Amino acid sequence: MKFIAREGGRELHVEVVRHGGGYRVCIGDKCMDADLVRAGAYVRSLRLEDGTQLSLIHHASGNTHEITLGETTVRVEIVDPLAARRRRREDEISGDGTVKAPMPGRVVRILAAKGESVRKGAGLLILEAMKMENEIQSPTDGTVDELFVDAGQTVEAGAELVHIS
Amino acid sequence: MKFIAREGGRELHVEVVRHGGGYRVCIGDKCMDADLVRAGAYVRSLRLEDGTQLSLIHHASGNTHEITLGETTVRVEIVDPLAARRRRREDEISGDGTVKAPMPGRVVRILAAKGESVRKGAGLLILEAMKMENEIQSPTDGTVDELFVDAGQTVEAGAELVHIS
Amino acid sequence: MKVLIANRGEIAVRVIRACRELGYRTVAVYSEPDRSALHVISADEAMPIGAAPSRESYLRIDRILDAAKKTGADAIHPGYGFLAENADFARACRDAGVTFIGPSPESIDAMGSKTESRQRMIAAGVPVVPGLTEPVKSFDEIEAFAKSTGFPIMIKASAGGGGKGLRFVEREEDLRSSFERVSSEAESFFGDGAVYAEKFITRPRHIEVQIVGDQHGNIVHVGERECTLQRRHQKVVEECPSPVVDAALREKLGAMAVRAAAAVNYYSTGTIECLMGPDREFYFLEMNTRLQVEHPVTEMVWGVDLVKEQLCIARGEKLSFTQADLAPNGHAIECRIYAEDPSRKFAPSPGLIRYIDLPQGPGVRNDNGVYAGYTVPVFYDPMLSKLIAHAASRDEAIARMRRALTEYRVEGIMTTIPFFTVIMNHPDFKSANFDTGFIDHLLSNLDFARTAATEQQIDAAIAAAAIFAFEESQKVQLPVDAESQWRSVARREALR
Amino acid sequence: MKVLIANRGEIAVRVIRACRELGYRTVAVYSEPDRSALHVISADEAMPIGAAPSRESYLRIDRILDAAKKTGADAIHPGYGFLAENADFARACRDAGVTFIGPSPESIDAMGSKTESRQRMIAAGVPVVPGLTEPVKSFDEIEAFAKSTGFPIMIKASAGGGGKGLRFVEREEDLRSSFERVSSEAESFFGDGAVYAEKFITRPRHIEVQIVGDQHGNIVHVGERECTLQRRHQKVVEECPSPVVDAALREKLGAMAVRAAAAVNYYSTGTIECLMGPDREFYFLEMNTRLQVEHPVTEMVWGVDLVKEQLCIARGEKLSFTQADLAPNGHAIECRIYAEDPSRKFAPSPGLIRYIDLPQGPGVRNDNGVYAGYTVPVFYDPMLSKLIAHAASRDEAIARMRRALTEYRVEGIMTTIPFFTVIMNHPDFKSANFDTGFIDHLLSNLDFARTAATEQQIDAAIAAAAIFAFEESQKVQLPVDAESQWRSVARREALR
Repeated sequence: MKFIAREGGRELHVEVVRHGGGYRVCIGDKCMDADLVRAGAYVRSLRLEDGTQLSLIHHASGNTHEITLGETTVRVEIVDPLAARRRRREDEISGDGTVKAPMPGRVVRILAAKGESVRKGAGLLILEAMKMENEIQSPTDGTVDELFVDAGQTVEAGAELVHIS
Repeated sequence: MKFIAREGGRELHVEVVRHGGGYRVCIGDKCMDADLVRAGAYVRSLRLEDGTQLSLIHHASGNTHEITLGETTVRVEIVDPLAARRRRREDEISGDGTVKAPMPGRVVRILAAKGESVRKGAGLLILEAMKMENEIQSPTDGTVDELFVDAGQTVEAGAELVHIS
Repeated sequence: MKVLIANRGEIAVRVIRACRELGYRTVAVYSEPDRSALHVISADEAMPIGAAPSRESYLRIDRILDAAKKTGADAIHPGYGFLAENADFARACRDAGVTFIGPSPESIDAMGSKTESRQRMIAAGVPVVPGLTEPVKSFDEIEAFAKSTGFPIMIKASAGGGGKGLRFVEREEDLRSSFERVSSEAESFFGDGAVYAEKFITRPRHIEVQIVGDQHGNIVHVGERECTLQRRHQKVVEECPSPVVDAALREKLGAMAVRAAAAVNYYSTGTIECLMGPDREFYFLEMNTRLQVEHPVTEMVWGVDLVKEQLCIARGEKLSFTQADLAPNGHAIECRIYAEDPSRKFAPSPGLIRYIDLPQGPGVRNDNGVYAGYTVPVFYDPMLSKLIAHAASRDEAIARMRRALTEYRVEGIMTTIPFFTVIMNHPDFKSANFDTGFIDHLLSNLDFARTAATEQQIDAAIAAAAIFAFEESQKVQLPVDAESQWRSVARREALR
Repeated sequence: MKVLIANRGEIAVRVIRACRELGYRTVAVYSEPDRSALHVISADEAMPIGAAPSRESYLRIDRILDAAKKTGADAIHPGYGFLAENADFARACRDAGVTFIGPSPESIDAMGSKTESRQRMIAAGVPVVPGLTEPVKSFDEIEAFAKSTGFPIMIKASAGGGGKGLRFVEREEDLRSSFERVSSEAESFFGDGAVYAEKFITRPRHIEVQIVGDQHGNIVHVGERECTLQRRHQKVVEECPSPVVDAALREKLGAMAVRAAAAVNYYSTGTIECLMGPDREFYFLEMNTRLQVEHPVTEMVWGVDLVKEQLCIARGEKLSFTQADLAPNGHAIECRIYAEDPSRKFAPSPGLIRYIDLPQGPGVRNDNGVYAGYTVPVFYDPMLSKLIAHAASRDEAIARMRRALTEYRVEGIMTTIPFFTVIMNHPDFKSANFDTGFIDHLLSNLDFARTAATEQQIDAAIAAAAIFAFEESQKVQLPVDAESQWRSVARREALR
C-alpha cells in the first residue's frame, strides 16, 4: 500500500507491504524490514532486521502522527495520495493569518495595534499562563487587521487572538 | 434512582440522587453525601461530606464492579430491580457444576477419576502455571461425571475441566 | 497528630508521604480545579478552599484555618511558596492553637527584611556582600569604600531598579566618571541623586547551606547544595555536595550557617543562601525560612529525612542526632521537570498528560505531583515532578541522571526533559565549570528546535506511522498483549 | 563493550540500566511471547531465540551465543536463574570469545557440587553444619558424633528423601531407639540400611553474606542480608543489615565469606548462604555463584552498585575500593511483588495488567519488570517487580515500606502486595523475632479472604459503583480532567 508522508516540510513516497511475519517499508528508495508491536497504550517497539530496537511513543490524531524517540519528537503526516492532492489545494486556499492561543491563559497586554504592520516574529500580545508571561509572535510579515481579544481577557487553547493579512 | 447491590452474598437496596453538586447515596437506610471524580483511567476519588477522601480503583465489566481500596478489593454487582429479579431466576437454573480453569496452564495430573464421588474442597487435578503447581478443588460435594481434559494438556483460562453432579 | 498541608503539587504529596510514614492522618486542601490533583487523592481527607486563583484559595489564611478546624487538624505544613514564609500565617496558626510546622513568626520576620537580616548577620559575624549600607552623595565616601573593599565594584542609584542607574567599575581610574554618570542618571531618571556601592562578585556560584534546629536551641548544618544553574534566576539543576566545596570549606560554611540561624533563634529546617566567588570567598544573600524545593539532594547524600525532622521538631522533640553523627555519602543531582516546551522558549505547556512513565531502578527518586490522565492546570507553577539521581560519585550521578532521563516518557504535554539531557551532556557541566550565567549563555547558543532527530529516527518514525496507517486501513488491530506481530500473522495465516 | 543479557523480567531491565549508565549498548534476547516485554523494549537491540518454554529459548546456549554473534555483542550477563549458574554456559562463552559476566566456570563447578564445596569449605576453615560425611552402620559412630556435636541431632537414611527415613533426636536416651528405627525404615523403604547424622539447627535464621572479588585476587565482603522470611523455601522479604548481626559478628561473617570465596578463586559477585542458630553460631550452606535477586538491599545500605561492579570486574578492572572504604548506612527492606493471589493460596495470577502505579518518593526503589498494558505470561516466574525501601533505621524502613505498599496500585491481576502489608504490620516482624518457619506458621493462622474490607470501605465501594451506574444510566460522563463534579454540575445548570 502506498502513502505520502509529510515530515519536516518534505513529501516522501512510502510503501508498506507485509513481509515475513512483519513488514517491508520503503521510504523513497530506502527499504527496511521491520516488526512493530504495542507495549501498552502509547509505547510501540519497532525492531529492524539487524536487531535494532527502537521504543517510541505514538500518538495519532487523524492523519497526524506524533512520534517520540528518546529526546526528539517527529511529526509525520501520512495520507493516501488522493487525499494528499485534495488537501494540498485546501492548504493553498486556507493558509490564513489567524494567530491562535497555543495554551489557555490570560491576555496581559496587547503589543500591536489594529492596522499596525508587523514583521515575522514581532510581538503581538502577552499571554500569561502558569505564572509566566509569554509573548505571542506574528507568524508572518503583514498587517494586524483584527484583534479578537482584549487585555485582561481569559482565553482557552486554540482561541483566535489576532488576524494578520 | 434505585438499584439492588449485591455484595458478599447480601442484597442491598441502594438509592442515588443528585444532591448539592454531588450525590446523596442511601444504602439501606444509611445515607451519605459524596462527590466522585476520575483521576486517570482507573482511579476514582470519593469524598464524603466530612472531608474523608477515599481513593479507589474502579473496574466495571457489565454490572460487576471491582473496587480496590487500600489492600482490599470489594466486588459489587449493581442491577436495577427488574433485571435483578430476572437474573435470580437464571442463577437458580444454571447453578451447574462445571469446574473451569482459573488461569491458563498445563494439566499435570488428574487426581479424581470419572465416577468418583468427591467432597467440597477435594483435589480434582493439578494445573501448572508460572513454575507452580496448583490444585484445582471441587467447589461442592458430588460425583465426577465428566473429565474434559487429560494430563499433559495445555488449557486456556476459562476452559472447562471437570463436571461435578 | 493530624496534619493539614496548605499546599498543592509535588511538595504536598511529599509531606503526605512523610506523615504517612510517621502514622499521622493527613488533610489536603484544594482549589476548584485541583479536586482530582495528586495531593488530594493521596490524602486521608480533603477540603475545598476556593476558586482557582491562589489569592482566592491557597493564599486564604482564613479558609485554611477553617478547614483545619472542620477536620480537626492540629498542625499545618505550609510546604514552600504560597504561605510558607508568611509570618502572619504562622502567627494566625499560633493564635488558632494549631501547630505551624516551620520556624517561629519572629524568625520569619527577622529574615524576611533585607535590612534587618543584613544587620543581624553582620552582628553575628556572618560575611555579607561588602557594601555601603547607607546612600551617599560625595565621591570621597565611594572612593574610600572602593579602596577598602577592592575592585570591581558596582555603583547603584538608591532609587534605581530594572537595570537602570548602575555602573560596573573595574579600575580605579574609571571610578570618578562612573560615580558622576550614575549620580546624574539617578537625578534625571529617579529625581534622586543618591547612590551607594557594593562589591561585585565576579562569576559567582550560588551555594546554600541546609540547617536543622529544634526548639531547644540545638542547630546543626546538613551540608551545602550547589544551586548555581539557574534560568532567569530560577534554579534548574541542584547538586549535593557542591563540586567546589571540600571538607574544610564545608566546615566553615556550616559553622557560618549555624551562626546565622542561631542569630534569629531559628528552629525547623532553613537554608542560608550565599554567593561564592571564584576565590571561594562566600557572602550571605538571604535565609529561606522554610523547606527548600531542592531538599531531596541533601536527604539522599546525608541520610536525613528533612520533612520528618520538621514534623518531629514541630512536636517539640529534640534533634535525634548531633553534628558529629552526620556525614555525606556519594553525590545527588536534582532536575526540576517542568511543563514547558524548551523548543518554544520554555513556553508553558499545560494540558492533559495522556501517558507518563517515571524512571525507576537504583539511585532514582521521583518526587512526583502528577499522574497519567491528569490535566496540568494553567493557574499554578509548571513543575510536574522532581527527578533525583544518587550515586557513589558525581560522575556516576550524572550518568545515572542521563539514564533516568532516557526512561522518562511523557505524552500529551511538552516538558523540560530534553533540556536536562543537554545539560547532563555538556562538558562544562561535567567538569563543574560554571557560574550563575551558565544556562542563559547556553540557551543563547542553542536552538532546541534544531537538536533534531537523526535520519534513523526520522525513518523509524515514518515507518511506524506508515505501518500504523496500513494496519488501520486493513482494520487489523495491533496486538494489545505481549504477542509478536510475527506470530499473530502466522496464526492468521494458519486459520485460512 | 556491547552486552547481551541472557535473561528476562526485572533482572534483565536492571542490567540494562547499569549498562546504560556505563555507556554500553545492550542486546535483549526474547522468547516468542516476550516480544513486547519490558526488557526487550528497554534494550538497544533485540533478538528472538525461540518458543515460550525456557528450554526452547532462555536455556538454549547455542541460540544465545548465535544472537551475540549476530549483534556483535562481546559480553553476556546471565542475570540470575536460567543459565546463571551453568558452568557449561560460562565455558561456551569463553570458547566463543565472549566475556561471561560472572565467575569462572571452575568456581561455578567447585561450588555447584554439594560434596566438593563442603570439603573445600572445611579445608578453608569455614564452619559447615556438623555432620558425618560418610554413612555408617554402627551405633557407636552415631553415638560418638552425637556426644561431640551435642543434641539435638538429625539421623537420616543415606538413601532417603521426601521426609521419609529421618528422626529428630533431642535427648541421649532416645538415641539408640531412633538409630534403630531409622536403620530399619531405611532398610525397608530404600533397601539400604545406611544412615548418617547431622547437627539440627533449632529455629534457624537464613543469613547470607555478599562478596565481590576482582580477577586480581582482591575479595571484599559487602555485609550480610537477612533472608529468613521464606514461603515454601522461597525468599519473600529480605533485609540489610540483619537485625541480629552486630558489628563484631558482621566482621566474623565477612571474614568467613571472603575465606570461602578465596578457596575457589572467586571473582565477580557471589553470596555465601548460612544457617544461623539462636546462639548466633553460623554454618555454611551453599554459595550462589551469581547476582542475587535481593542484591538491591545491599546496594542501598552499602552504596555499592553490584551490577556495575560485575561489569567492571568482567572487563578485568581492579576493585575501586577496599574493605576499609565500605560501611553500612541505614536499613533496607525488599518485597518481591508476585503475580499471585494471597486469598487463593497464592495461586498464580497471570494476565493483562490494565493499570499499575508504582510507589515513589524518598527512599523508595522499584526494580520493575512490567508496565501498564503488559500481559504477564504463564510461562515464567511470577515476579513482577521488586520494591525496596531504605531509611535511616529498621523501624523507619518498615514504616516506609508500609507507606510504599499503600501507594502501590495494580488493576487486572492479583498480587502479593496485601500479604506484605500483613508482614510489615506483624509484631514479630517488627521486633525481628522470627525464624525460617515464620511465614508458613503465619499463613496457617491467616485467612486472606477474611482480612476483609471495613464497613466504611464496603459502603464506599457500593456508593462508588452505584454512582457509576447512575451516571451511566444518565449518559453523563465522569469528568476526565481535574474538574470537580460540583463544578461541572453547576456549569450545566448555568447553561440551561
